[in-house]
Amino acid sequence: MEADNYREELRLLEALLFASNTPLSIDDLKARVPDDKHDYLPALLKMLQLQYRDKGVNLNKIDDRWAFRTAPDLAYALHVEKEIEKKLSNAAIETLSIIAYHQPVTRAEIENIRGVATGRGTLDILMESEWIKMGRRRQVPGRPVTWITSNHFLDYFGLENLDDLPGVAELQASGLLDTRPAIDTIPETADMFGDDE
Amino acid sequence: MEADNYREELRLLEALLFASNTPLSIDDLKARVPDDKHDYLPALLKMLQLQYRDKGVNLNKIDDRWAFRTAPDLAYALHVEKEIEKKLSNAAIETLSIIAYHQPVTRAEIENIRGVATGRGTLDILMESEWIKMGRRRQVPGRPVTWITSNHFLDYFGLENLDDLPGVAELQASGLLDTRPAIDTIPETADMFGDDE
Amino acid sequence: MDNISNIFEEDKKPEEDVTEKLLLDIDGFDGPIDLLMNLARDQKVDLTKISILELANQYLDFIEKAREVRLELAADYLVMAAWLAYLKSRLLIPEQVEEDEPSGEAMAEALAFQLRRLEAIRSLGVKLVEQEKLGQDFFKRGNPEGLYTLSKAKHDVTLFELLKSYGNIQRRNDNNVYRVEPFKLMSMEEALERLVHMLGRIPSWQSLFTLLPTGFETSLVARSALASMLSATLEMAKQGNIHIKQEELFGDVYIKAVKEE
Repeated sequence: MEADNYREELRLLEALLFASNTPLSIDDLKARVPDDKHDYLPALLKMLQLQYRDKGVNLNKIDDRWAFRTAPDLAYALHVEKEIEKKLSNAAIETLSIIAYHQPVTRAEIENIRGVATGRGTLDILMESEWIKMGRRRQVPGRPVTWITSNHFLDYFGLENLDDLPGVAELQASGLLDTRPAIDTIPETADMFGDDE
Repeated sequence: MEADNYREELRLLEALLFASNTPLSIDDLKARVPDDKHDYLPALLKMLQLQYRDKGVNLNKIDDRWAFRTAPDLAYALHVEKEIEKKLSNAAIETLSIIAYHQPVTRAEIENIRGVATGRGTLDILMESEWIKMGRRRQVPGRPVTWITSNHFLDYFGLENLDDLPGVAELQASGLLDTRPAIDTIPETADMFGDDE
Repeated sequence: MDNISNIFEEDKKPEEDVTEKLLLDIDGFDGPIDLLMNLARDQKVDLTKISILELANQYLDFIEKAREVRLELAADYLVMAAWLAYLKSRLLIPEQVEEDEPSGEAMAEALAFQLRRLEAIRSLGVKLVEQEKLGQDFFKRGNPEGLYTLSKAKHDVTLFELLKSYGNIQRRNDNNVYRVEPFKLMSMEEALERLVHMLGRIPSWQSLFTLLPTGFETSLVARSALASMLSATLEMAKQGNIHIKQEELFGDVYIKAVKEE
């Protein structure tokens, strides 16, 4: 069979397959193709498939049905991703820091430490950025999942390992963690009438 | 330019235009085609149009947008149902034609040409079908809104642009494209040359 | 569709029937212009060669008959009749042209133009809806994959922000249950009580300093005790319970109980 001899039939199949909103079986096609072409349908479809093999659109056979689909290697262009620089929310930073210091930690525990409920979206954002991942389930009723930081987290923050994170005492020393109540800041001296300014 | 040298570009355009739900403008395509190909887009589209000219699916230019559409001569096999003629009233068809041929045109002008007041529903129906849309306001007292046809109108009626409207050249030549009011017997257009919208 | 094409093919009817048919159809007309179009077509001539005078006569005849038969005609039919009657008079007596009025010929031409223009639009409307139409004669892709733009957020945070944030949580939690440490300071009441308690055991003049409690943790507490004790002695002196003396500026303060006589 020569494709050139079946140009009209191929045009018709092209149009039918293009316009259909579902893949079409040979039987579906028979209803719209002249009777004397019915026997050629399988061969015509293969011809058409060949014609579109190297195009941006391919004729695919799925089960016994045929449909045009854009070539898989061009899928990237259909779904363009735009990266948008976004500031991480305070909630997300806090959650990440709690996971870093308290891991493995459940969501309930995170909420307890933060004192507010943690939206599902917050953990999603951290997962998406690949800073955290799920750890083992806690062996308690409900078997809640725990969260731990990833290797990417260490890379991203330039840490060799988790021990590199400054401890609470170090945080305090650097002024990042200032927990002293106000009255404690009055200077003390042992000498009752000493100059304690 | 040789089509063979641009196979990858043509494949990409094929895929994008096949995949899109709506006709795509050059600007739409630019977002998904490598920067160094942007200047070639018009030429590439023309190439692709030529490649599909005799196929069952054609690449149509609709105003400044492009879309694949089945070849009109295959309508006999694809026919679903005729509905538009039954649904559209004579008044609606007449009003649509006036807008198509005389655009931009105010409601008062439409009424003057038809010699009858335009029922509230007529413009609504045409708007709902997305064939017409509001154009700029006419810079005359009252600033009446003008009506123009949409890109969907061109797409729907298979027109590349307004010059493709049937009989547009003859209408132009006969001087009948003039929207000047003829006689002033229509109550709604009592002022012979005014727009009283 | 069929309706429209019929309108343009209607002019095969015998002339006698025209008015009667129009009378039956009057509700179906789209206003006086539409009626005029039908009458014009019944002149069986090209609209470009139409006799407006003849058309005016036909219209006026028709309106006459229509009113005889039954009809309360819509106002615009009567307005048109009046206008055509005027036009007719202008066409028949052409020389009476007033300055600011268009001539009969100009008015006739305007009407002819309107009829031709509407006729043209109507036939183009027919052609337009006979165009091949999307979704009926040609089709778009039935099941397009669609083009999407996913905006993927890229987040940025520094180690400093992370640590600062953890510090904030810690501080916030401490503040959540804020406990005020009890002050270990001597109150005035304590000082009074202490003084009253000791007073009976004070034989004579006694330095206030020797009466102060001992073992202070801080100088702050010691100073508060001194201040409270001094206030207490002043209070008791005011009540007449003790004598106070100070022998020099900044010298020791001495107290002595007032003996009951």
